[in-house]
This record gives sequence, structure tokens and C-alpha cells, in this order.
Amino acid sequence: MDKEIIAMLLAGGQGSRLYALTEKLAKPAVPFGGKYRIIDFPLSNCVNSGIDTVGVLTQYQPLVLNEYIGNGQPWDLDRLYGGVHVLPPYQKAAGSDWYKGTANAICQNISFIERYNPEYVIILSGDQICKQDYADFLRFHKEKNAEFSVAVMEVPWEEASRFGLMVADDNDRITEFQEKPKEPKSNLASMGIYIFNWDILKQYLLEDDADPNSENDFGNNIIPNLLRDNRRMYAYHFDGYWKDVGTISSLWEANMEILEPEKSGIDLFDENWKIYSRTAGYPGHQIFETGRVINSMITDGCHVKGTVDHSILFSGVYVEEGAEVRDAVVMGNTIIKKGAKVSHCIIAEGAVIEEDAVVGQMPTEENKGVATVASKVVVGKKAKVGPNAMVRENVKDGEEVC
Amino acid sequence: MDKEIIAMLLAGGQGSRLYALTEKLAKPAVPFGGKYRIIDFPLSNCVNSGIDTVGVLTQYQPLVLNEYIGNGQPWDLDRLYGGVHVLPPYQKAAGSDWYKGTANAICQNISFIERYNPEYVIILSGDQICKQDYADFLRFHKEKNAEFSVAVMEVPWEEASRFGLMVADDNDRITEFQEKPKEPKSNLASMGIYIFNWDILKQYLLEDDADPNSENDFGNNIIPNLLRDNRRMYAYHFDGYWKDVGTISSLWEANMEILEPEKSGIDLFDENWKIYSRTAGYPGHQIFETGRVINSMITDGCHVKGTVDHSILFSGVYVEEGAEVRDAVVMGNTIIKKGAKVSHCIIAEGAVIEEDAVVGQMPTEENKGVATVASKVVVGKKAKVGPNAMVRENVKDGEEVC
Amino acid sequence: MLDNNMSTLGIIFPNTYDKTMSELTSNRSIASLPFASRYRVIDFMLSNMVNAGISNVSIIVKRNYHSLLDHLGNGREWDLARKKGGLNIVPPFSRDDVQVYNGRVQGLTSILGFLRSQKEEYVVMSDAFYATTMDIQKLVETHVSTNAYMTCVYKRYKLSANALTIPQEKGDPYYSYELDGDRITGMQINPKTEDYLNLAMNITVMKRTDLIQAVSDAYVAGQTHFGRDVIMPKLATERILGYEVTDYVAVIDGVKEYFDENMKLLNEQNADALFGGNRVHTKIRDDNPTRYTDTAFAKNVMAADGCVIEGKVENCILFRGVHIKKGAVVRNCVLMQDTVVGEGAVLEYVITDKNVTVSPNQDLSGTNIFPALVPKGKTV
Amino acid sequence: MLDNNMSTLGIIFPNTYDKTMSELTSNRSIASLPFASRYRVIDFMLSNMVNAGISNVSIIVKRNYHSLLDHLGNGREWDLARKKGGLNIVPPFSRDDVQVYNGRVQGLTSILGFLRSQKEEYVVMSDAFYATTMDIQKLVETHVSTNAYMTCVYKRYKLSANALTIPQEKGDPYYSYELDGDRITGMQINPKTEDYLNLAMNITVMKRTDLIQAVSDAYVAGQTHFGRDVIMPKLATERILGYEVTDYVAVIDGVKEYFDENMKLLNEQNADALFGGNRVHTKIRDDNPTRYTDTAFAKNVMAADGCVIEGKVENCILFRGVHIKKGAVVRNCVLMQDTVVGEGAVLEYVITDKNVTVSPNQDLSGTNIFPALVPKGKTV
Repeated sequence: MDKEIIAMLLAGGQGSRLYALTEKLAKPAVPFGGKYRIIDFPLSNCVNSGIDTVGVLTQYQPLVLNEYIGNGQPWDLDRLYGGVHVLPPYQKAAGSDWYKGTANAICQNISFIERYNPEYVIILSGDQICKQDYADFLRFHKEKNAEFSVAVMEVPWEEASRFGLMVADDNDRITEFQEKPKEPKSNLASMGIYIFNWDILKQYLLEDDADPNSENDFGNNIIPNLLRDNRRMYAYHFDGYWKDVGTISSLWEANMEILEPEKSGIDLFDENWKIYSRTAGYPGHQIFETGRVINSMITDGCHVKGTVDHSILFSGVYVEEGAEVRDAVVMGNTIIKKGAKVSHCIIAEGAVIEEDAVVGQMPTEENKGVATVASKVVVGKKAKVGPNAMVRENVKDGEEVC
Repeated sequence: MDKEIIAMLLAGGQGSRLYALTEKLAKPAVPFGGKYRIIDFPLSNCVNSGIDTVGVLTQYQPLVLNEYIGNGQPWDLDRLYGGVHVLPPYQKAAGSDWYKGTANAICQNISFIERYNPEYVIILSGDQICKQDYADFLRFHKEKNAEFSVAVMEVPWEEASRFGLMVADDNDRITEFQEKPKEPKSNLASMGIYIFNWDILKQYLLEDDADPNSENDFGNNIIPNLLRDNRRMYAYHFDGYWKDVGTISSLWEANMEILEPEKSGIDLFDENWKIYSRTAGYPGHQIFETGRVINSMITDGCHVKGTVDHSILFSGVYVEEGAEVRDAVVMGNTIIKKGAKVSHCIIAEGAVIEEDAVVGQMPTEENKGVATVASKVVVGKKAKVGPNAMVRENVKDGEEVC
Repeated sequence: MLDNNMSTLGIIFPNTYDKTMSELTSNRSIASLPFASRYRVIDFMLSNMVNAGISNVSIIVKRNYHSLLDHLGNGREWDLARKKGGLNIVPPFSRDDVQVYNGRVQGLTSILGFLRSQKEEYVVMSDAFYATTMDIQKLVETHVSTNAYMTCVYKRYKLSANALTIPQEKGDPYYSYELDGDRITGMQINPKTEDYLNLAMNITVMKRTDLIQAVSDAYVAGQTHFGRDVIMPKLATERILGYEVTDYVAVIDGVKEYFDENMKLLNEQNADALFGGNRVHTKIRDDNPTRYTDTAFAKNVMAADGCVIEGKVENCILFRGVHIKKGAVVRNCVLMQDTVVGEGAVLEYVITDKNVTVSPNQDLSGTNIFPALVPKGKTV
Repeated sequence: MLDNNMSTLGIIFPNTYDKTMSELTSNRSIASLPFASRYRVIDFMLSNMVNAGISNVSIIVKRNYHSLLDHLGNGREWDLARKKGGLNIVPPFSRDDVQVYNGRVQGLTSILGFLRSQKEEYVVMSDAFYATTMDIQKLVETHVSTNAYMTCVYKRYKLSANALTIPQEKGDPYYSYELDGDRITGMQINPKTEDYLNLAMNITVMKRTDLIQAVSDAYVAGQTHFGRDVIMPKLATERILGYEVTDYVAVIDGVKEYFDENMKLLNEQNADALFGGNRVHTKIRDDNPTRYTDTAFAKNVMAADGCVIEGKVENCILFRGVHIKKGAVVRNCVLMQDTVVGEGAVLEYVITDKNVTVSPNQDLSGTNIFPALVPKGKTV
């Protein structure tokens, strides 16, 4: 059965700037928002937009991601024709290659795409928090009779030079592309989300693949080539919530922003645009006599006997009596013991913060650092983890890590 | 939930001796027996033996195999805990590697195995046609209090030097291993199916992984190391039907043998040991006024107007009036046109044998070759494909290929 | 959501006309009758809906639905095992006051709450007493583009002998349409003509909101039959259009018709017409390919996987798992799943239901007009 | 197959004791009653069976089963969406002669054919009016090792006020056992003592073949109740053993008992005792985490995902999707799914059923003894 559009989701990134969190985990599998992983956003966007066929291109530490995606059932992507498929690199009779760049990852999977004979292919990124209606994007693409469209966000002019920028005319037609230019001619930043006519994409992928000097990258190679040939390229304006969570501080920020949906615009409680996830299956959370919770999100399986303020507890977190959790992102099954103080930080899954330990500190003028504790790390009794620390090994009792 | 035993299925092989069939297909995905693929046998054996967790190690051309395995539902392997999982090679923070040998493939997936904390791991091979009760094998392993067991077949002494041989004492304890020896001390050939205690397997995998000179292979490295350390190693005798289908002629033979289950012992009609497969979903086959079928297996979707004798038609094969198909294995959706003669051969999926073409010949004293036509190849009108030919490109009208 | 102005939900009534062939429907609905070697009748309309992009289908069951439940399972084989929508089987009651609905209006009344909570704009309703691979998407597109209140599908058709002779009080009414151009201007209930007529297929497209209104009104007025009580009174005031189906349609409304419609598929043109379009999905059974031994002789046969043919078989439809033993001769028969024909038995013009065993050397024959019927599970 | 001498199939009767709390079971079975913030009562026994390795479970439904069907779906969440075995929901009739079964014997009679065709050696039968995470595997192992004809589970228990006062003719009988060592030597029907007794949990293990024989015999003799008509007469002749369950058991046999058993879980020891063992599976709803705003105050609360707490909540069990708005005060309440408590409302000792809306500034209170109950979907 032919598909009008299928999605290819780039999920191969190592996410090196999230190192403590992505040592054994592909970036799209990083937990987010209490019960989600980053990849839930593009997958849920797909299914909410009516796209029922998604190829997920993986190559770095995919085990957790593969297991998480599984048969796609949580996203209603377990379809007889289509559905979600994980696409790792593989060996061919003629040799074998890892994915060299974003374009190469797609190029190596042309036969997957052709199975569905789509008119359009949407290229998605697995490291953004964003609720976006791709159907509206496609409508724009069709209305413009485009061959290529890219979703763009207006960014403040002073920050523009940090982005890949699209220069477009009044009719949204793209005339120029600037990759992190010193002197920006536009403030329309590419979100890295593209719709291609499949015939055009295929043609440029094959051309690019034949070029030994290419980096096989969409931004550096494919888009410049399209511009060179004066293709019909359009910029689609998106003005909803969008966040690249490629750094510890942006990941922390994005988590904090879901605590204030009215302000930030990222509302997980929207019945019309649900974000789906694979559920851990714990009983309801419990707040006991001594527990105090305000301004926070608490997930199934948590036990709260201490204070939780402006924080997110993922499923199965224990906060013991007298412990204080503030401005913190605490991932699943972490235990915060009596008297421990956990502030302005990200604590990964299954960590143990022993009694009276201190992790992070509330930001000051000089130091706004987000402390990070990696998965399964034990921070010993009365140990101290400073606001700029990224802790990947156990911290001994009483030890201080800056 | 812990599992008593999980299976790891080696499905990475290119199967270069089946070249025309495996150019774009991993060997375990090669069609077999009318509606199966080779991998259906180990997968069905697992589920019939009560093993509900299977890791499938792939690396060569896995797209068709991945799609075919999908969520594992046809084999009842879509389990909430366990089920079938495809395990391709991947990149780690410390670097990336293709699977170097059979042992390395398992070694790179230790974290997958540990998720189920099994007592035993059974290593299976994806290129054998065999109905085997792994539960009986496990019973043997437990009764012997073994650390390692290998399934062995008695082979004729004169052929023994073609195999890896296990020398065992009266109590089935293995004392020596000979890889294709000139002077065999045993006629017990290893089937390449092993049960390990997981703690032992892990220990030897890690040791092997640390050895830069190792080929990381079970036969060449792990088993010799176990012998060196005088581990409790036992040989489990299997005397059912078993066939390594690594060559065109053995693949053809195995197909022919299912036509005579009473003689060969490979009975696909056994209700107590079903072989499961993913079904193509065609309507019932039809035999028309001019069709004649004897001694054959015909699958859904076939249309027969010619003669089919001692052959296997996979789903959706058309045999036109006057065409003759004898001693042939004809894979799905192939069309054999009027007057064509197809004998003693394997024709892969979606081939077209044009009118009056001749493919293969009935074996003679001098020539018992099995002709092979690759997937989607067109053999032109009155063209001739000789009994030893392996055709990978279209054959023009009237052309002869030897 | 993708721009889809024609989002549609499906409703199937699996029991309509059960009574026209009670010999075969004593423990199943007409919809779950095996047909064409591998399918159940409902597979066709259900697949048509799915192939048209409908992913929300309700089956309003009335009686004898255990076999239908078993066949449909969770709808996975039709890609209807969905989180949103999917297959919704509506049992005949959900309260203590057990009652079976009588007519489409009551059946629909039981799902009014469900209908109100759905989001699809259109509804396609259908019975399941025919096998066809008609294009439902085209039907809905036509309905939308003609801006009709309701579009009703009909087939130019000569009534079967069974339909002409069956007493009117037995079973559900059938209808024919009178047309003025596209518009349906009149309807007849149970017409008894031997000429071609515009036989109502009881496939109806309308807006969901219109359906809810019409059913609510009819129910309050104590009415039961959708054709007689809903469509007919509206013919004058609403634009109700006819839509002729020109695809191959096997109408199954009697035992002989069931037999004939199976047999017609031995003709390649008919089989290709029925199966040449979209794929028909059905329950998977994990049968192996059919085996013909060296003593087999087969001519003009349609057979599903899982059969073993050791004897002679001619002009037959064989369902999954049929075994015809050595020396048996089977001609002009429809043998349902897992029928076993013993050595030396001779069958002519016979329909065997599921799991029938014919003893060795047994002779059994019906005629072209009255095929003999062996009920489910019997040994003869 | 793996060496499993204890292969077992499960049967659950979801309607037993429905009538003890008809206020909450007017449109559902007792088994589908929401419990412990996130579950339905049946989740516990179904998960126990699955966790014991049972992958073939039949649910013999009797009435009001639409919500149960909806909850269980195809059994996927319990890993019972299987090709072989899996979840088998048996509707109350499958023929035209509609009748609802009355007692376990009749219910089992309707699946005798199914039971005969299965391969498992043992059968565990259970009701679903209690929540426990008892180890079914250990139960079956004990049954096998003691070589008993039948093993019956009991709990040392004091009857609830409701059980003591409910008229005998209303609802299903309950039983207590008299024991001599392990052996059950006597049974009482509907005992009315305030002392501890050996309350029959109606969880029974026996060989499949013995069950088939016993049910066939009882049915032929026109008997209905498994306890009274099957177990009691056999006590003298067969080895029927008692098995005491010492795990945490929440017995739900009345509205007040329902309320109390929910509340007991606010005690951490009780919650850990119930949830400390094997995982309890339930239907997935895709709720987001529960949000506490800056105006929230919560103490002694068990709450599932999907709630929004803006007001004050104390000593409460909140099911998925509950919304407590600003200024509302909710104490000692059980609020089922999607209850909305308006701004400034005050609730004390209230049970709200699903989809209840409490208007702003509304006061509502019951008492410890008679919690007020707001029926499903109501706005108050």
C-alpha cells in the first residue's frame, strides 16, 4: 500500500554534551518530563499528524532505544503496513559502512523508503522537545508546490549567528542558506525538520553519495546543492514551543518549563495532542504525612516523605523524610535519603543520594551551574556534589566533587 | 522477570555460497518449503520448546529479515517481557565495531542477555533446517550438571573430516574437539547449537574479548578454551532431520525432502511441532482445466494451468498452459510462461520465465547441477539456462547461459 | 491530523439475512460463513473498509456471535488492533435486561453514545451477506462530492429463487430502489419480480450527525427497520442518491446461492474480478502449503493452504486443512475447514461444514439444485 | 515443551458477589471496580496468574461485562495476547436461547468443550472480589506435592458487617471451612459469626480432568453452586485440602468495605504489602505525570498519573485524571477516574464514581460508616 508521506527520524546522535546521561544511551532515549523520553515527542507528533510510517535511524548505543520503541504499540505505530522500524547500519555484499552523515543515513535506507513508494518524506530529528503538527507543514509544502521545505523558527537577531539560517523572500521562498554566519541576513533558524518530494530527495541523495568529498550532511551538502540548482525551496514558519535539548542546561530548562505550561507553552496536559510513552507500570504515587509537594510533577510509583518543590520526579523515586528536592529533575527509581539536599540538578536513573548528601546548589549570581549525577551512581553520606559537577562515578561518604 | 533460558540466534551470515539468493538477503531470510524462511525453523523450535526470549544477531543485509521478524507475532514472540529482538552491531562511546566473529556478536550483547538474568543461554544458528526440541536438550544439560553442552549428529565416518567433531567418553563428556580433522577420532559432528551456563559463557566471552589474537569464534576459540580448563562439557545426541542449507544443492535437496516426509523425516504437517511463518495473505491456489499437479506442494495464490511434478510452488506463482515444472523450487510470485520448461533448479522470488524458455535440466550421469535464477530476473523467450548456471542478470531472448 | 475531509467510520451488521440459510447459520452469523476457500464473508467488507483508510469499525452483533468473535479476535489481521478507534464489537446487551435487537434502528440505538463521542464526519454502514472488493473510498468521495444527504449502494440483479420463495415474515426485509437519474425516488420492500432490479446492498453513507439524528428520531417513534422506517419516509424531502456497484459481487442469500457463488470462482475471470483489487485480509491459521501426493488428480480446484490431496478432486472449493484420502473421488463439492474424506469415498454436489469426516467408501451425493449439506462436526 | 509438570490454566468468575454492593456494580462487574488509584480489582488475580506462568486464562462473564471487555481488550497488557491460549472471554450465551448462568457449575458447563480441548494438567479457578498478590505458583506446587484432589484457599478473617447483614437470598453464597490439619472436613454456607473464621476465597486448584468430571456430574444432576453442590458432597470421599493465604488481602464485599480497603493503602506497610510482590498489570491510559501547582497541599494521598492538584487533599485515593481545583478541600475521599472537584468545593467521606463533576463551592459529605456515593457521570 503506498503512503503519501513517511517520516525518517535521525536518532543516531551520541549527544556528547550530555555525556553523563548518554554514556550508555542514545540521546533520543534520554528520559524527559517525568515519564517520557525525548523520542516520544517526534513519534507522538507523527501519529497525531496522521503519519503512520516512521524509520528510526540509529547507530550509537541503540539497545535501550530499540527496547523502548519495541513494536511501536505505545504510539499506535504497530501497523501491518508501515508502523515504526528501527534502521541500524548494516553490511552489504559490496561492503559495509557506518552512517557517515545525516544524508548518508537516509541514503543507505533508500530501499526501506521505496517499499512505501511515498510522495513525500519528512526528515525529523530525535533531540528536540516540540509539539508540532506535521500535517500542517505538509499542507504548506503542497500549497507552495515546493520540492523542499524546512521548518524555521524566528530567533532573536543577536542569537541568530548560532544557527543555520534560511534567507527567504516575501513568498517564503528560500534564496540563501547561512550556516552559523558571523553576519546573519535572516533570523529564521532551521529546526532541522525537512519535507522533501521523494523523487527530489532520492536524486540528491544519490548525487551526494557519489561525491567522495561530501560530508553527506543535509545542512552542509544537500541543501546547498538544492540551492545551486534553484529548486523550489520554502521556509515554513513555526512559532510554538521548540527546544533543542543538546546540553545539560537546556535539558534541565526544558524540564522546568513543563512545570509552567501556562508560561512556557509546552503543555503535556493537552488532550488533543497527547504525547505517548511506554509506561513503567508502577502503582499510584504516595505522599505521606511528612511529605510536602508544590509546583511539581510526580509520577506513578513515587514515595514522598520529604519536601519536593518545583521539581520533576520520574516514576519510582523515593524521597525520604527530611530530604529536600528543589528545582531538580530526578529520573526513575532514584532514592534520596533522609536529610539529603538536592537542588538545581539532573539526577539520572537509579542513583542513590545517601543521607545528608548535598547535590547542586540553588543558582547564585556567580554560579548558575546544573549539577549532573549519572545513572546508578551512589553519592555517599554527607558527600557534596558542586553546581558544575558532572558525576559519573560513585562519590564516597563525605567526599566533595566540584 | 528472570528467564531460565534465553536463545541467541546467529543470523549475520552472508551465505556467500548461495550468492544469487543472498545478494540482498541475509541467509536466514532465504525462502524455504513453500511458505517459510529458514529462520522460521529455529524461531518455531524456540517457541515450541517454551523459550520465549530470542536475540537475533544480524549484520548482513538485514532489512528483509528485520521486516520479516517484525514484532515476532507470527511466532507468538511478541511478549511484554522477552520476545524476539533483533540485535545489530552499534556504536559505543568508546568506539564502534562490526561483529568480528560468532563469539564477538554475543559478547557485544552481554547487556541484552543480562536484562533477563538467565541461568542458561542457548546459541542457535540461522542456517539450518531442523525440528528440534531444545527443552529436551536443556533437560540433558541439567541432568549432566554440564557447564557447556553441544548438540551433535552422528555422520558417516567417511564424511566426518568435513565437520567439527566432538570426541566424547561413554558418559557423553567431551574430551576433545577436532575441527575438520584429516584423521577423525569421532563421527559426532557439532551442529553449532550450544547450551551454556550463563556465568560460564560470560566469563569466557570476556576472556576471549580481551585476547587480541582471537578470532572471537565459538568453534575456534571459546570451545578450545573450555577444553583447556577442563570444564564440564557434554555432547547431546540428536538423531532427527538436520540439514545445513549453506549451498544451492543442499538447499534444493532440503526442499525436495519435504515432498517426501515419510522418507526424509522432515514433516511440516506435524500438528504437535508447527513451523510458524509470516503469511503472504493470498487467496487459495487454483488448478485449472489444463493444470496437472502431482507429488508437489502448492501454496496460496498460485495459478496452475501447466504441469507441476515433484516441485514446490511458493505463494503467488503462475504456471501457464503448456509450461512444465519438474524437480523445481519456485519461489513467490514467479511467472512461468507458456511452453517454458523448468527443471531441477531454484528460481528466486519474482522471476519471469518467458515463453518456451528452458531453465535447468533433469540430472544425468555427467551433470547433476542445480540451476539457479536470482530474484526478479527475466529469462527471455526461448532462452536457455544450463544446469550449472547461477543467473543474476536478465537473460535475453534466445540467449544461452551455462 | 492529515487533511482528511472524508474521515469515516464503519459499522457492520453481521446477522442480516441469517435466516435465509438457517441450515448454515444455526451456530454462526452469515458474516462468519466460510467463503472462497480461505475467507469468511465478513472479511470482504471489513477489508474494503480498512483498504479505504477506515480505522474505526463497529460490528453490531445480534446472535450466534461466538464464532465471529473468535474469527475477528482483536482485529489485528485487519490492522484494526489500534489504540484509537480500531475494532469495536458491540455485544447485544450490556445490562441485566437481556434483549436482542430487532432491526438496524435498535442496533444503532445501542451505540448512540459511542457515535456521539467519535470524531469522524461520515459513517458507512453495511451488512455482510455479500463478498465484493468494491472501493469504499470512491463511494465516500462520491457521496461527499454530490453533497447528498445519504448515498445508498445498489446492484443490478436478478433475485435468487430463494429470495423469491422465502416467506416474507422469515428474516429481514430486502429492498429495491426506483431511480430518477441518481436520485432514489421510491423503494419496494421484498419485491417479487424475476426481472433485473436495483437490489439494495444496504450499504449506506451519511454524515455521522445526520445518522445520530435519524436514529434518535426513529427510535423515539418506536421504529425498527432502517430501510422502511428511516430511508423511505425521507425519500421525498432529502437528497438520497443511489450508487451502482459494478464490481464483482457474490450475493449469498441461500444455501444454493452459497454453493453457486463458491463454484463461480473456479472460473478464472470471476476469481480475478473478486481478488484482483485490494487485498482481502483474514485470520491467519499457520497452515503449511497444500500437498499433492503421487496419487493425486486435481482439475478445476480452488484450495487453501493446509490441504492434503491423495485422491481425485474436480470442480471443488477446498477450505484450509481438507484431507482427501487415496482413492476418494470428490466432484462439485464445497468442503469447509478440516473436512476429511476417507479412502474410496465418493462425493458429488456436497457441502460439508467444518470438521466433517466422511467414512471410507461412503457415497454421498446431492444435486446441482439441492446440494447435500453435512453439518459441522458430523461423521457420515 | 519445557518440562512443566504443573502446566495450569486459569478461570476467573468476575461477577461473584456483585450484589453485595449493587450501588457500585449497577453497570459493571465487581471485577472491573476501580481500586487502589490505578487498577481494577480483576487486575490483581489476573496478574497473579500471569506472574505464575499461566498463559491461558478464561473469564466467564455473566452480566454487565461491557466495561470489563473494554478494560481487558485483547489481554495485551497482561501479556495474554497470545496465539496459543491467552485471554478467552466467554460470553454468557452463544445461541438463540439467551440465558445467563446461575452459579459456577453452569458457567463451567458452557466451557466444557473448551476445557476438554486444552492441554494443561491443572486448573486454577478464582473469583475477583479481592485484591492480593498471592503466589499462585506456590499454591499449585503445594497442590501437586500434597497429591490432593482439590486445594481450596482460605483466609483467616472476620466477616464484614455487610456480609453479616446481607439477606441470604441476595447474591452468591459464601463459605467457611472446618479443618482437620490441612484437610477440609466441613463447610458452612453463609455463616453468621463475628469470630474469625476460615473464609473461603473461592480459589480452587484441581486437575483439569477432575474438574471436567465434577462439572459434568453436577450439571447432569441439575446442580448450580460449586461450593455447595460439588465441594461439600466430596469432602468425605476425596482429599480436599485447605491452603491458608497469609498475604495481604483486600476483601471487597460492600461499599463501606470498598472504601475502607482503599483507605488502608494510605498506610505504607499495607501498600508495600500489596504491591511489594509481583507487578500488577493494568490497562495503559497514557496519562501524564500528576501535577501539583503552587497552591496545592497534599498529605496522605495515593494518586495515579494524570491528576492536577490545585487544592487541598488529605487522606484520599485519587484515580487517574482527577482534577482538584483551587480552594477545594478534599478529605477522606475516594475519587475515581476523571472526577473534577470545582473551586472551593468541600468533600468529606465521599466516593465519586468515574467522570463525576462536583460544582464549585459545593459541600458534600458522608461519614466514616456511610461514605456518600456519587454515581458515574453525575454532576453535583
